Amino acid sequence: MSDIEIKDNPDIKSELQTPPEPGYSEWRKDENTLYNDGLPEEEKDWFCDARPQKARKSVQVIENFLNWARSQSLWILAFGTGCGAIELRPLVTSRYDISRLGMQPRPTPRQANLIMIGGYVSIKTLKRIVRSYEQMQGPKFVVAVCSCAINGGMYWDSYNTVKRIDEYIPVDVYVTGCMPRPEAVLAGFNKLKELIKAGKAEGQNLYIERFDWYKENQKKVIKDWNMPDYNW
Amino acid sequence: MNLKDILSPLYVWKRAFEKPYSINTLSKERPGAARYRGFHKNDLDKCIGCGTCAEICQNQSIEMVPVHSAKDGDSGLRPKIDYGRCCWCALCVDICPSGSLTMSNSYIWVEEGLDRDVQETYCYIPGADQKPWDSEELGYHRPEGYELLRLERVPMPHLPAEERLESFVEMVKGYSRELAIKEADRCIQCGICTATCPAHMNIPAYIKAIREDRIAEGLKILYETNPFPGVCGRVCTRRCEDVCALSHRGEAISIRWLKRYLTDCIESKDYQGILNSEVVPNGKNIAIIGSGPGGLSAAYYLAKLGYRVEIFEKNSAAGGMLRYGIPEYRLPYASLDKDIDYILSLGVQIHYNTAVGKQVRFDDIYARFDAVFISTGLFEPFIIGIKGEDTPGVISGLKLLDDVTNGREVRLGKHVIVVGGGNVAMDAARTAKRLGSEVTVLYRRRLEDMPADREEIEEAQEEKVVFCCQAIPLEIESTSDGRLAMIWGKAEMKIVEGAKRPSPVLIEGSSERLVADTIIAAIGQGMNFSWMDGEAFARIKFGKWNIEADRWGRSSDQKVFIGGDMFNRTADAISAIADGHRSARAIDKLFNPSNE
Amino acid sequence: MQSLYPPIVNGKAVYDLDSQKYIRVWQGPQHPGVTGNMSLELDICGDQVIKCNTHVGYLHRGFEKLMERRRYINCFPIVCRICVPEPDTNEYLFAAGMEELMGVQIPEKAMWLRALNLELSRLASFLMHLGGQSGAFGMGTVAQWTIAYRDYVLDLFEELTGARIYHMYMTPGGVRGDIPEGWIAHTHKVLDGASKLLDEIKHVMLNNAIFKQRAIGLGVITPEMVDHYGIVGPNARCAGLKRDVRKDNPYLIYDQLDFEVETETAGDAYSRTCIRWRETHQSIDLCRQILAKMPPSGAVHITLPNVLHLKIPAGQTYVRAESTRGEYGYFMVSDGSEFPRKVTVRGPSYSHAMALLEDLLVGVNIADVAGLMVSLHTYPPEIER
Amino acid sequence: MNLAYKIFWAFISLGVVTVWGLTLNGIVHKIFARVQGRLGPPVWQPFLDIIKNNSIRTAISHGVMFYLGPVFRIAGGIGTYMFIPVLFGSVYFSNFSMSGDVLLVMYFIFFGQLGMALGAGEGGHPYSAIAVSRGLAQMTAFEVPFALSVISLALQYKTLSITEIVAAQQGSFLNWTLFTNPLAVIAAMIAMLGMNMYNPFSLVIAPQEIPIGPPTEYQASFLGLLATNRGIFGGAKLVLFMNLYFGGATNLVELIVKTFWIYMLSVFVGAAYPRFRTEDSIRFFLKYPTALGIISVLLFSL
Amino acid sequence: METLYKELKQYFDVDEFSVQKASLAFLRVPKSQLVSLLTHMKDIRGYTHLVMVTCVDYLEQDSFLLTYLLHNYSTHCDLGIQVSISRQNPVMDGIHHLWEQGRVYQRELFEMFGIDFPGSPDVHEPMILEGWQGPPPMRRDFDTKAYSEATYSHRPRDHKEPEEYMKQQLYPED
Repeated sequence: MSDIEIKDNPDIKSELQTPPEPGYSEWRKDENTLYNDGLPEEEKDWFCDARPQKARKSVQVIENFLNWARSQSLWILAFGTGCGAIELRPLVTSRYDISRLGMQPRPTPRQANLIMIGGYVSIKTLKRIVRSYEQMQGPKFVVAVCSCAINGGMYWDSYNTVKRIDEYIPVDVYVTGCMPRPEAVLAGFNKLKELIKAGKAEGQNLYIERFDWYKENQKKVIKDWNMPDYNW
Repeated sequence: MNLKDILSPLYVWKRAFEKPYSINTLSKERPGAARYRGFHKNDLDKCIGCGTCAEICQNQSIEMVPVHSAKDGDSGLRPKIDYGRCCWCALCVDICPSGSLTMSNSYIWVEEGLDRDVQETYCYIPGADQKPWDSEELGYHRPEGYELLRLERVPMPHLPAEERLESFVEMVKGYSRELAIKEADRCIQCGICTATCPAHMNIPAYIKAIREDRIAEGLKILYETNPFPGVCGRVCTRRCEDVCALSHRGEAISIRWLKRYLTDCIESKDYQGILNSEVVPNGKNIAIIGSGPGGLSAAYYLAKLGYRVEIFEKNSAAGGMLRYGIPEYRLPYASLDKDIDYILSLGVQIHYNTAVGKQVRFDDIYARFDAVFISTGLFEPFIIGIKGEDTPGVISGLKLLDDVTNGREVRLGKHVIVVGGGNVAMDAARTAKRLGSEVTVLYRRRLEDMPADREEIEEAQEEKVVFCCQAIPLEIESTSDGRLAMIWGKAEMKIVEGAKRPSPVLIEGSSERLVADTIIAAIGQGMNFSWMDGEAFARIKFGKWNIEADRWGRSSDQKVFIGGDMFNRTADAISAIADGHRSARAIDKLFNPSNE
Repeated sequence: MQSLYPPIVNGKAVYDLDSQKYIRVWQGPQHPGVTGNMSLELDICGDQVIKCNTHVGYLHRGFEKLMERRRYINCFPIVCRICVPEPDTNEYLFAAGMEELMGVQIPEKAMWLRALNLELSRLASFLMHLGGQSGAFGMGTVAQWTIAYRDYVLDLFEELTGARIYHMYMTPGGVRGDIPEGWIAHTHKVLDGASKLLDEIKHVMLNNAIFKQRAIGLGVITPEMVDHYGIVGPNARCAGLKRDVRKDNPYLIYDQLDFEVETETAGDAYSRTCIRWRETHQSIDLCRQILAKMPPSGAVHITLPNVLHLKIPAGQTYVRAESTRGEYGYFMVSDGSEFPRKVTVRGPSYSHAMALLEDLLVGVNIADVAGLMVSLHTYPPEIER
Repeated sequence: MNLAYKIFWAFISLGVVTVWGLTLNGIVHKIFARVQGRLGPPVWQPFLDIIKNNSIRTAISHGVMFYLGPVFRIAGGIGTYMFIPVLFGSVYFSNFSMSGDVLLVMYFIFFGQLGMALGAGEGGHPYSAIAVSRGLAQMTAFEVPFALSVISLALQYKTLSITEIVAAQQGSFLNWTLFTNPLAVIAAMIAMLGMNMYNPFSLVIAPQEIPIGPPTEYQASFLGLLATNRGIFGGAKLVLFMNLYFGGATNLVELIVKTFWIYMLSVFVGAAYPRFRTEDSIRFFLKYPTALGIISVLLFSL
Repeated sequence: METLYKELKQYFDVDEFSVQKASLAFLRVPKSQLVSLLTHMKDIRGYTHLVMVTCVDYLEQDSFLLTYLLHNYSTHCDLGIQVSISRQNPVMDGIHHLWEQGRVYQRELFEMFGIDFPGSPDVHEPMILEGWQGPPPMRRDFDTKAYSEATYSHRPRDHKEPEEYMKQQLYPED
């Protein structure tokens, strides 16, 4: 949908390009170690406390080729987080058949590159989304469908759903609709492919750049943080 | 496990040789169904910015944002839709009073999210922001006949035409409680009417009060901006109803009748208790010339602010045009008196039969009082300006109404011609009809151009008043049997460059003749400047046709304020009331500059 | 197999979960084998489930709270979100409850259209279920067919109501609009195709040796369990009980339709699949009957008093309808104001997925967990709402 | 031919078979898709997946054994392949076949699985552990009829060398084991269904029950290795079956046609049935195919 | 239904009987008699199906009104048995021994309203909410909008009421 123009907001861009100042919160010991505050003392050893590192890119030519390959083989994490999941089923089955695009649902986050946020995200689900997202191997992409993921949707006044998912994980592509028709979701996937090919879908590194900000937001709403700060 | 069960599943292979279910959506998306609820479209010209869509949206996904500047009947706001909230329920389309909001059947809108904040993404003003689906024909429109609002007015009980011709009894019966609540229930509380009302009455608030059966509170709301609710509930020109959001597809709320219902519900003796107008005198004296709606309204608000008010009225009763210009079947004197009595009960002093310039000099008043509010109204009828107009038997509409009010005997004869098409002409015609005459109305333009209320014209037609339009009076002559003959010519409507509406041009040579006993000229009224002399007036600047004044009614002399028909051009009661109120505040500001 | 028979304390088996003999695995919420976004906490011994806790609440949005602060008309768009795959029952029940409390009667044609809508949504939901059931046992082929075919039913909805999933068609006071031109012919075509598909499914799924081997005897519901667990709908009917709200407490125009309540006696996953397969046929038949008997013209809605400040007289009521999973109910309390005092939604999955599933799963092979869970036909969003 | 030359050609043929194995995977996906009423992914999708998997930037390892799992697996695949003569009579495509190589091949089939099991167990995910135990149990079960079938062949042809077995089947298609020893072929083909992990024997990797099975924790290049192995191992298995039961191939076209149809058997069954539970499939393998295998062994030993 | 009420009246302190429609009636019972009435209805009267248990918060009267809706499959009638309990000390006897799904309802009621059911299995386990720290959310004194606005970020909203806007534009001084 290139014919839809959205005004560039210079303020926001500059804010995104400069990573937020690392204001060390109480849950971080120093720059390179995570405190894993939510875990009981005896479990802390079980989990990695190293900060995630930005992934390196290869030479541009190779990277372009790899990006093309990535865009041709997107594996979706089969995690129906909300209403939107109902349109994922027609998509992966015969009628819309996104396997034609090289996409397929994958039951384990380890092997998936793409997580589809299907609309509203309750706090309980957000916790699982964060875990799943962090377990996915980069480059990883997030497609948020339904209006609820953009600005709370019809649950704008609900006590149990987050309103803007981009404060908790970086979102590459949004598709609005309630429910978006499968074609709209498909258009979202196609857009994502374009972005990947253009090398713009670097949500993985953005997440690491703004790790503190994301963690702060996540911990603000997930009140019982009983998992490590980064779920390797 | 029998053999059949083992072989039967191999039936799946049949499908391999059939047409696949898959559709080719990869290259081109499938259009949504004809009724598909896709992205919104808005016809900006039809939209009036009433905000009902925002009101019914449970997601707060619609916000009203300025697109134009506000004007009468159009707030200038337009809905901006946040697709981060919208749930495509289309209630906004269903309820849209003007029918401007629709949906296209487009449904694809994809945005990238990483390098931009989604703050503004997915927000747009349908119609104002160009979108690919603006020209989409298909999509959800409100199904025919499906309404979330009641578009038909609750009918007002009327006296039948035959019955009302027999007397001057008020013809409109008024709403009962059930009917009033039902009618008030139709209101969508948009508040467009408030801006249009010259007095800016808080119409949605008092309609809400009626709906919730809080009569006393409703009355309080009325008196905040209008001390003549009983009168306005009957004879207001109700421009609010012209702009009512519901009037775009249906019938406007009967705002006037609802106002009347409120005042009818409460007896005058209860007014004091409900309105609880404690007056703390502040020692300043204000003179008001003329006790019409403008004067009395100013008097009311000034009195409430603690001023001592004296009114100089040339007639023997207060009310001005309300009393002398509106026939009783429209505005019973009892109702008028109810409002006036309450105003006077606040301690307003009124000098009847005291014409300024005759019984009392303006200079004296000017010297004695701290401020003067002039609202004498327009009581000089215009003349038609044709030959024979001074023949006896040609009277003005105002005189007829005045005579009837004062109980003087009026003889009109069998046949009456009324010249003019305004409200006074209608009043005169219908009064004449009630006095037993056959009435013909001559009007220069077409019926639809008549400045009189539509309702009045219809009622006059019901009462069998004959309308003769596009008729230009040429001459009046006496006939041999002592009657009058009106010679008039046919007019055709020509559009003149620069004019707002087509003007009538006489068709050369056409000439018709109509014989009547009385001819009533009701083509408008003008001001009478004859009493304005003296030193005080010498200091006041006059404009082309009036005393020069700003919108607060302040003349060039800071002590002198004007209002009412002589100040505004609309010449109706509600404008006069608004002037009175506005000037009262201006006067108050003069003495208490800090009271803002 | 000593470990399978642990000591029993207070009538409950006590497992020493720290004894390294057991593994605790979670199925869900991110797992293709659970129906929607919920999870099962399974303690397994070898391949056998010895304890199951269902965890719900991943989809909790607090509908009942949100409805307390929304006007009646504004509740109407959100109720359908309570159950994603079959939203129409919610729409109907909310509208019906409102109409009952207000004491208004909707036009006859609207009743037929509502019934038609309900049956079509049952059809769509059953198709999805049948696919899910075969998919849960690993046979993706049928799942692909039925979910693709369900899409054709959704196309019908789109043409009739303007949306695929959340139709928002049954407004309080009737339905939104009449049938568009050409829709009935299209519907007949889709229904015919669905019958044909069902016959194919019978060949490849119900007559499938391995499907039978796995489904027969899995998760048996006995007639005694039905009331004890509050089991309704096909899950109760598979135990031989003739319970169908459409027959027992007929609503809309169901008393004018000709159908029989389908029952089975075995009570296992296979009989539940059969019953649903037959009920899908029944839905197709009912749709055809409705199309044949429906009055061709007439009003489809009434105009309510201004919906922006609609008040409903104080009162309370319970309305129910038969969804694909059984009795669906709305308990509505009005205090005479513009907002509902309380709306409680009784989703059939509530008792099925919580109390019943937890007990049925004990002793089941872990490979059958998905199949058993799907065979109960639960939709998580209506549990936690 | 000297050894270096032999190794060179062995790797050329390894490449050919890998490409063919992966293409066959793509074709099979396409065919499955048609049965399911859809168009399916492109035929070259498996290659793209492998490139994608190898281009993943981060890869979580759970220790040395975890890392070695896919290595063992691919070693098993290559090992299997290296001892199977690909084209009968071809100098170049004969790999390192030698006498008794059937046993070596069967050993390698097992080897990869075991290595994988070790690695997957190291992953620490309970699903991996459960799936490993299931996978090994099922593998053991299908190895029984397969072994019996091979024994039957050995008895029939009095040799343990694949090349000789193929040679014995040359001449007319009626010389194929399929016609000379049908019982053993049926037993082996059923075992192959299990080996290929298509329905109804796919419980080990079933997403509905245990997501993805042993490779639950494997990602990135580990998964890429495993996927590559799917091509190598799959190809090797098909070539082995072709050699043992369907008369081998004398040229690449024949190889492609025969392996394709052998593979189609799995597809034909796989599209139509749900999965067996592990214990059911074990029971199944130990029942009908084992009986057939025993009968065929008995037939030829007596 | 009236006859049923009259008969029940002989054994239980039931009152506030109201018939909503032919197949649905509600009645009120004191807290202490609830479980025995439910047992009676289930075992003797054939009201074997527990449709649902729910609670209405009457903040003004400082009470919770619990409704146990029972269904009789032979007469196809529903009876809503309602019991009013104090809001200050919301404790109620459990019915999990009568109906298995009762424990789920009780868990939900504890979580959403804070009504305790001593002895009900897992009643204090979080069921739907996880890590919830506020008051039980379905209580009427919990304001979900305020909570949502305080906890989550929303897009700023710039809504103008037409009436206000027109006033500003057209007659700001008035």
